[in-house]
Amino acid sequence: MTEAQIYGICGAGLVGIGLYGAILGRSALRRLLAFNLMGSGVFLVFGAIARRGGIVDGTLSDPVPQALVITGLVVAFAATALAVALLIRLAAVDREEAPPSAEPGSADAPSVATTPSAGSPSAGTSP
Amino acid sequence: MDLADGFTAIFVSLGAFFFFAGWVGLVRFPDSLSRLHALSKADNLGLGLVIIGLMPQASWPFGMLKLVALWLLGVLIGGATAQMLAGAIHLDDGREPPGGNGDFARRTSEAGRNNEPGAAH
Amino acid sequence: MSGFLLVAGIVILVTVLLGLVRILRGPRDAERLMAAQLLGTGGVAALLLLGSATDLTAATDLALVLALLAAFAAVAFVAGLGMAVPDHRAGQGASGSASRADGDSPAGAGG
Amino acid sequence: MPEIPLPDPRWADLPLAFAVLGLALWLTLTRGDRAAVIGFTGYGLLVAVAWVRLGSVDVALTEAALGGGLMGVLLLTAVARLGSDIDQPRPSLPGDLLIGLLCLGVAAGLAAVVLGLPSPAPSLVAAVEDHQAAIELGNPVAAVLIAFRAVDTLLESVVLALAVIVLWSFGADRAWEARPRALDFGEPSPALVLLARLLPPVGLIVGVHLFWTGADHPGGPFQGGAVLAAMALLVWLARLGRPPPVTDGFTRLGIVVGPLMFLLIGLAGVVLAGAFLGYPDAFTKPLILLIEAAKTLSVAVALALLVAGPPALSGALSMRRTGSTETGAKA
Repeated sequence: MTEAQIYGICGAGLVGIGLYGAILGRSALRRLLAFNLMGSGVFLVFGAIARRGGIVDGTLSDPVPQALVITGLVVAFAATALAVALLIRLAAVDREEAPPSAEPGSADAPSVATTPSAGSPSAGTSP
Repeated sequence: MDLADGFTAIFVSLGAFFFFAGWVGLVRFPDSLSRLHALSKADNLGLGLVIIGLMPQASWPFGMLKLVALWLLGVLIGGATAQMLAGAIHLDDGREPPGGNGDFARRTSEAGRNNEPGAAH
Repeated sequence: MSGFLLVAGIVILVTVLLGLVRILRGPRDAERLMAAQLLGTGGVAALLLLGSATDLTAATDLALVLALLAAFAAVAFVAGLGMAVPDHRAGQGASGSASRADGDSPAGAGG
Repeated sequence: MPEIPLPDPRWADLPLAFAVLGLALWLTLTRGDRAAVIGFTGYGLLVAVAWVRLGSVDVALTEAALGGGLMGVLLLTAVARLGSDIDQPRPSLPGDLLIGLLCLGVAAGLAAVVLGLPSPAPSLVAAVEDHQAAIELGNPVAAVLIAFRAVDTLLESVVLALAVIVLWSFGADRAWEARPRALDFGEPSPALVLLARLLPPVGLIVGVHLFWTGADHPGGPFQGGAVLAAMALLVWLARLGRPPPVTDGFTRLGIVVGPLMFLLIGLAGVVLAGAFLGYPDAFTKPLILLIEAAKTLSVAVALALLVAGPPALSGALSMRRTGSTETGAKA
């Protein structure tokens, strides 16, 4: 096996793992991670193709796929940053709109008194 | 045999040994802080010795300059992050009952503590 | 000489790859970060050896970038934990995780 | 010392490939978001080394800077903010196994394609080498990025600017005049402050070096810009400085100067060189350097701002706690 084949198969495996994680991830953030895994798998397959092209002409690697991968990595990062910002915004909106009539946990009822003071430094019970 | 090559062989081997030692420590040591100690050995001695060993092979002046810069970076970053991680471990310890330091145990212990202020009230 | 350097590079690389066991086992996140840190340092050493053995001078530049940026995970990790500190001092016995606050909020509203 | 023969490189490749796959599988299946994100930063470092083995140091530099460095900051701060480090109970679908098998099938199919690629492989190496001398760049990847596929690169730098604009628009309306606060955590550790004082000068040199050396050796505006962005993030995390407010004119100029310079020189090419994005023969190298310098700046500013998040009011820092306080008070 050449290194192009080794990393090409590795990339193929990453696409499979990423696909699985993107469908069945435990949380939105994890699905985002899985999506990135999938992307880097595709890039690795492309890298394997670049390496094969380079060997033919006696260089290390074909520069055209390399350039495309660099462009892709930067765009993938920008997309991830946007997705993360959306997740954080979503979490904030969720908190604001948390239904005030949520099921009161009767066991937790005494904690009502401490909750408003949570922001003030005088909430004394040290851990 | 070249003197420079012998120098390189000795120091690079020593560096590789310290990476190995750091790995053994990271995996085998019983608690977090001693594992951090093992990591610092690999960070400082392992990388440092490899860099010293590679000095005779490097091009003058920029190759050598980069190696020196790398070593300085390694020492600075390794030291600072070890300090930060040790702080994080202490913070972790401060709110965690001894023995239960697994992910699951921590979550359950947090969930347990969640009610504490209320209960004390 | 380059044969020896390559062997040394491979030995170091495989050693730090075995350190991944610590990422898998944890149990603390700080320890997982240590394994990632070891991966960064070992990667730097392996790249230097590889670059020196095959006259790939650009490997030194990559090693510089790796050394410079491998620390950022630790920095962001600890800074993120810092979010927990004010809560902690306020006597909440707090952590960075929202599970606590989320648990608080409906209970508070319920009363 | 007896001369040691060159070892078979597969001794490095196979363990590395297995480690990459194993780490990916683990971080997909493990509990705990923070643990998975830490695994992902390690994964970025490993993939960077894999790219060196694939003979592509340019990509390895980009992957190390983005995947290993900036992505770690972005995701770890996101975990801290989301606080979603709890095990979300997911209903176990009966179709889980089926989905797993289908994903395995996709991977196997792709692997079969990789193994069955035509031989000899198609290659554009010769085409690049033929024209590389005309633009006076020693690094073939840089030549492709800046000249042969310049439209790609131009659009990509526009995408980066657009991404920042979209990110900013996620902020609340009343926060528009404010600064981004995604990196605004509690008191920084003293070690972090020390690091943030000593590292940026080094990072500045490395970043500019990567940009400058990119003409003839691996490196370039993306790699250099990413390192510069990381230094800005370090300063912001240590609270030695703050991200600029989104209404700041210089910041906005910094974001667009790269694409704008690229576009203007490209349009000038219509007149001077007879084609959009063509470079007149006499000024090829200086024009390319001008574009790349502007692009380095824009990439650095855009990447740093992408991690810094949308503008937010200072109250939003502890929105979680104030939120629960308000609901408590209302009750």
